[in-house]
Formats: sequence, structure tokens, C-alpha cells
Amino acid sequence: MDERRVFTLSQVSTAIKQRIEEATGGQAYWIRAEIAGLKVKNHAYLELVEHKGGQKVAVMRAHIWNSAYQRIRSELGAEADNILKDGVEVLLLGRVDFHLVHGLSINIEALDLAFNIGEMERRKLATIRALKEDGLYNRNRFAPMPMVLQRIALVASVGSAAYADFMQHLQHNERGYRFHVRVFGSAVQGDGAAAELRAAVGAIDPRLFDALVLVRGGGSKLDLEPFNDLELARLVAAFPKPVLTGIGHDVDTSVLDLIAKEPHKTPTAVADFLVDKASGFEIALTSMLDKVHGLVLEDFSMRRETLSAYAEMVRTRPVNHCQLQRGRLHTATGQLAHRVQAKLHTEGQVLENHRARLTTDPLRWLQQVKRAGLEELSIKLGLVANKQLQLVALQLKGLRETVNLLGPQATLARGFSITRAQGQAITDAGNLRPGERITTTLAKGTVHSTVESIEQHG
Amino acid sequence: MAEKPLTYDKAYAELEQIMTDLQADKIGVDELTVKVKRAVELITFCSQMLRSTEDEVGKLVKKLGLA
Amino acid sequence: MAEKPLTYDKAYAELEQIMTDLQADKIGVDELTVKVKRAVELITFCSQMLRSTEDEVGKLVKKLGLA
Amino acid sequence: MAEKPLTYDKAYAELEQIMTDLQADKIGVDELTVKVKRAVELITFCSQMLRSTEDEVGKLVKKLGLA
Amino acid sequence: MAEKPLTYDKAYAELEQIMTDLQADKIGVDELTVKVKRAVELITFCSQMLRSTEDEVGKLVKKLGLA
Amino acid sequence: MAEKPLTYDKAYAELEQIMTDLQADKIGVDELTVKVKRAVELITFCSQMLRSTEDEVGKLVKKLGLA
Amino acid sequence: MAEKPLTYDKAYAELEQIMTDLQADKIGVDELTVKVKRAVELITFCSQMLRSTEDEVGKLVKKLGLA
Repeated sequence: MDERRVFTLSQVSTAIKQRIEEATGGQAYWIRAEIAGLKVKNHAYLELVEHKGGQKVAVMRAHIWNSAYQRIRSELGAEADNILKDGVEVLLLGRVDFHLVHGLSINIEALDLAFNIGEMERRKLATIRALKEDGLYNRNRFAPMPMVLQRIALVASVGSAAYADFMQHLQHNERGYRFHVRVFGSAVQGDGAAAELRAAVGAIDPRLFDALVLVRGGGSKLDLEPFNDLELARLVAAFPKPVLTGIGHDVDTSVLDLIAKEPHKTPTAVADFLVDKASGFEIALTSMLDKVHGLVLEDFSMRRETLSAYAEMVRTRPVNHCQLQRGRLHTATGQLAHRVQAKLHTEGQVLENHRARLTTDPLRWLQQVKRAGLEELSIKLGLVANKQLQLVALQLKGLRETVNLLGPQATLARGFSITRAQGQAITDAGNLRPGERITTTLAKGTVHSTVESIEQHG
Repeated sequence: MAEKPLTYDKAYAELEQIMTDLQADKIGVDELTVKVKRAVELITFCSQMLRSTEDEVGKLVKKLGLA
Repeated sequence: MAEKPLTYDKAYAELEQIMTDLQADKIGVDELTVKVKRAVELITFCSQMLRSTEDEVGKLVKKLGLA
Repeated sequence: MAEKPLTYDKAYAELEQIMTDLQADKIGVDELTVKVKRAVELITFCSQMLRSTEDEVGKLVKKLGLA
Repeated sequence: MAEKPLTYDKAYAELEQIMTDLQADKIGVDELTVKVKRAVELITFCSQMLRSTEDEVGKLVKKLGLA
Repeated sequence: MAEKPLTYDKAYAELEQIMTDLQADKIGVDELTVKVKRAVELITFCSQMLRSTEDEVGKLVKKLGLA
Repeated sequence: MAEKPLTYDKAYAELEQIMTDLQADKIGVDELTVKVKRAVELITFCSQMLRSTEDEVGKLVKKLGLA
């Protein structure tokens, strides 16, 4: 057991301290950890914890010396209380400090505010993403906006300045509008605010109200945290009436501001909006009436113009019409005389024509047709009579020649002769006796002889 | 020459009869002579009638020219 | 000259008939003189009728000129 | 001149008929004088009718000028 | 002047008919005076109608000025 | 003036019809007086209606100004 | 006109309709007064509603007869 080397506790502690100092070289490290068990008595003492899957995987004591604490608080400003509290994860600059008496502890020298804000933004974005995935992100923006929002469900911290400002502005508006406000009280910051807000919104019957108004007084950036709450945001986005926010932060906007139908900076602004809306409505109505009146007047003046144009027409048209008719009558009168005269003139000419023909035609007819015919007949009569007479003369002449030819004289001339006895022409010799006296007639002269002998022929 | 109221037409008719007889060789020489004589008489009568008619017609027609 | 109520038209018709007969060799010499005489009469009648008609018409027409 | 109620139109129609007949030689010489006489009467009648009508119409129309 | 209920339009139509007939020579000389007389009557009637209408309309229209 | 329940619109419609007829010279002289009389009545009626309506509307609108 | 619960939006829509009708010349003069009266009523109603407390609203609606 003698080989056994025994160290005093301080030797060991000193050796560990030396080893740690050798390892760290007195250097400060950025460490990410959650604050727990924070106590501030002059200096601040706390534990840093790391969770993983709900289990603590590392714990270490830490402290902030008073001077550093004061500096850090002033650096965090309004956010100091939001960050320097249990359960907040922070990014800290610290040195590992091993105290022989107090043991291992992290000496926190600075906190990175941007880390916390960034974290909040990250959570905010996650909430937005979740709302979008649910289809809720734009839901309230599509809620129909009535022309007047008079019945108001107000979610606010009763007694807060924000509440008072809102009520004051709303109820004492210049134009005397009445708003019917029902308050649903709720804490609006700090732990549990989100839950209270959820409960308040959940209690509202949307059918009874025109709008849901959420107001909060001013606060730090991280005070907005409850208004980024996913569950609250879901309720608000799904609210069927318009949601108006006056959550009061100059620079940043909460998730509720993003999904609300009407985000305003301050409660006062919300109140003004409501009053302005009512007033705008009333003005719109009045101006509409003015327009209606104007249109009526315009319409009437047009009608008056038409009526007076009609009156003018009534004044002039009939007169013109009568004048036109008078002109036509005048023309007719002229035409009447003219046409009658023309007619009489034509008749007169026809008569004149007949008269002229009558003075010439019958005489001409008598002379040319009748007298000429008669004369022609006269001539013809002479001709025809003469012709007849000549024909008869010819006939007579022919007869005379024939008689001459047929008469005995012609036969005698050819040498024949006629023998007569006792005045009788003898054609048969047998009728004669010798010695008888006969006469023979020749063409020229007569012979007296006595018959000597007779010879019978045939 | 003409007996009582011998007219041209009667004369001419007789003449024509004689001519027919003559042409029919039925007539003996003695009769023939008589007939011929009559025919000549008739022809002469007719001739004279014709001439006087011509004269008369001529006068009538001439009168017309003055009408 | 004209017998009872001889008119121009009757006279003219008779005249035309005579002319037709004359031209048709139907008339014996004895009738010829008679017909020609009648024709002359008729022509003369018609002529006078024409003249008197002309005169009368002329007078009537003259009156027209003054009407 | 005109018999009973002779009108211009009747008179004119008769006149035209006469003129047409005259031109168509439908009127014999015997009728001629009568027809011409009638025609002269008719023309005279028509002429007077025209004149009196003119006068009357003239008066009527003159009256209008003052109407 | 007019018989029973003569109106301007009827009168004018009748007048126009007369004028048309006149131009178309549809009116004989006998009718002429009667027609012209009627036309004059009609024109006179129409003229008076026009005058009285003008007067009446004038009075009515004067009333308008005060409306 | 108007008979039973004459309204502006009825009156105006009637007036327009008369005016259209007037402008188209569809109204004869006979009707003219009657139509003009009616037109004058209608114009007067419409004018008065316009004025009284205007007054009434004016009062109503003024009343609101104080509301 | 409006059914049971007259709302601001309905009132406004009705008023707009009246405007549109007026602008479209759809309203005769007779209807016009009625419409304008209605417009005044609507505005009066809205004005009073805007200024009345929750308790008064029911009474007001009843009173105005617009419900």
C-alpha cells in the first residue's frame, strides 16, 4: 500500500485546474445551452442544461459576475427579461472556470441576442409553414369584410393601457358612432399568455360579432412570442369574421399580424380604423345620395330640354304643316286653271281640226272622187257604145260578104249557069221537051235557046 | 225598104235565119235569089240603122262633154 | 230629166248597171241608143246633183268659217 | 241649233262619227249635205260650249284668287 | 259648302282626284264646269280649314309658353 | 287636365307618339288641333310633374343633411 | 324591399342598385320619387343604426319598418 501515492484534495483540484487551464488556455467558447435555476444575488448563478429527446444529456453550473450581468442586461435591453429566464436557450460566450472550492462552473461573459431573436424567427417561420400546410394562412384574409364593423369581440388584457386606449378611441369618436364591444380578457404576454389567448378566442361565438379584435400594448420583441403560437394562429386564421390586430410593435410583426384580415400597429389604430370605416360608410352613403340627387337633377334637366324641344316642335311643326298645305292648295289652284285651260285648248284644237277638215274634205271628195268618176264614166260610155257599134258593123260586113258568097251570082261567076223554062229553074233534063224554049242565065248575060235533044243522066 | 216597124234586132234575126238556110243548101236557086235579095235588103237596113244609131250616140255623148 | 225621186245613188247605181250591160255585149243595137241616152241622162243628173251639193256644202262650210 | 238636251260630249261623239264616215267614204252624195249641215251645227255648238265653259271656269278660278 | 261631314283630308283627296282626272283627260267638257266648281269649293273649304286650324293651334301653343 | 291616373311616363309616351307623328307629318289637318291640344296638355303636365318631383326630392335630400 | 334584417351591406347594395338603375335610365319619373325616398330612408336608417346602442337597435328597426 506504500506504493500507493496519495494526493491531497487540493493537489488533485490544483492538478485538474491546471489541466483545464492547459486545455482551454483561458480561452472563451461559444456555448449553446438552456438556462435553468437562475438566481440573481449580486451575481447571477444558474445551471446550463442540454436536452435531447426530452432527456438531460448535459448539465453544468454557470455564473455571471455582477459587472458582466449588468452589461449583458443593458445589451439585451427590452429583451433581458425574455432571455434571462429559465427555459430559454441561449448562445453564450463563457470560459470554463474551475474553482478549488466551488468546483467547475462556466463563467458567462456575454450573450448573443441575435441568436434568440433568430430562434424566435425560426419558430415563427415554422408556424407560418404549418399554417400554410393546413391551408389556414390566408383563410382570414378571405373572410368577408362588412362595410361597417359594429359588433366587436375584443381580446385584450382588461385594464391594460392597450385596452383603455382602444375603448377610449372607439367609444368617444367624434361622429357619435356606437360600437358594441364584448371583452374576452386574457394575458397577452409572459408564460401562459398563449394558452389564455387560445381560451379567449375559443370562447367567442363568431355569429354574434362583426369582427374579432386582438390588442396588446407595446413590448419587447420577444414579448410577441404568444402571438406566434401555432394553435392560437390556427384558431384566429379559421375565425369566420375579419380579425383585426393591434398588437403594438413598431418593427416586428407577429404571425397573427400576418394572418389577420386587418393588421394595425396599435390598438388606437384599430379603433380609428373601425371609426373611419363607419364614417367612410356613412360618407359613401351620403355621397351616393348626392349622386342620386345629381342624377335625378341631370335626368330632369335632360327631360326638360326634351320637353322644351317638343314644345318648340309643337309651336313650329303645325304651322309649317299648315303652310305646306297652303302651298299645295296654291299650287293646286294654279294647276286647276292651267289644266282646265289646257283641256279647253286641246278640245278647241280638235274642233278646229275638224272644222278645217270639214271645210275641205267634202268638197274635195265631191270634186275628186265623184266628179272624176262621172267623167270617167262619160268617156267610157262613148267608148263602149262605139265599140259595140263597130262590132255590129263588122258583123254586118261579114254577113254581107257571106250573102254574096252564098248567092247564085258567085256560082255563076265560076262558070255555072241557071237554066229556066217557063220561069222555072230546070234541074232535071227530063222535065224538058225538045223544042221547048229555055233561058240560060250566065254570070254575065242571059242566053235564050230552044231544046234540041234531051239526054238523061243518072 | 223596111215594112212597118222593122227593128234592127228583128232584121238581124231574119238575116241570121236566112244565113242559116242559105248555108244549109236547102234552097233552090230561085228561092235563093229571093232570099239573098232579102238578105241584102236586111243588111242594108241594118247598116242604115247602125249609121243613124252611131250618129245619135255620137250626139248624145257629145252633149255629155258639155254637161 | 229625172223621173220621180231619183237620187244620186240610185242614178249612179243604174248608170253602173248600164255600163256593165254595155260592156257585156248583151245589148242590142235598138236598145243601145236607149241605154246610152239613159246613161247620158243619168250622168247629167249626177253632175247637176254634184254641183248643187257642192254649192250647198260650200255655203254651209262658209258659215263655219264665220262661226 | 241642238235639239233637246245636247251635251258637248254627245255632240262631239256625233261629230267624230260624221268625220270618220266622211273620211271612210261612207256617206253618199245625197246624205252629204245633211251630214255636213249637222257637222257644222255640231262644231258651232261645241265651239260655243267651249267658250261658255271657259268663261265660267275663268270666273270660278278668279273667285279663288280672293279666297 | 261641303255636304255632311267634310274633312280636310277628304276634301284634299277629292281635289287631288279631280286634278288627276283633269290631267288624265278623264273629265268631259260637260262635267268640266261642275268639276271645276267643286274644285273651287274644295280649295275654299281647305283654305278656311287651314286658317281656322292655324288660329286654334296658335291659341293652344300660346298657352304653352306659361307652362 | 289629365284624365284618370295619368303618370309622367304614360304622358311622356303619349307625347312622344304625338311628336313622332308630328315630325313624320302623319297628322292630317283635321287631327292637328286635337293633337296639338293634347300635346300642350301633356307637355304642361310633364313639366309640372318634373318641377314637383324635383321639389319633393330636394326636400328629402335636404332633410338628410340635418340627420 | 329588404327582407328581415336590413344590414349596412344590404342597404348599401340597394342604394347602389338605385344608382345603377338611375344611371341606366331605367327608372321612369314616376318611380323616381319612390326610389329617391327609399334612398333617403336607407341612409336615415343606417345613420341611426350607427349611432344607437345595442339595446336600441331592435326598437329602431321596428320603428323604421324596414325590418
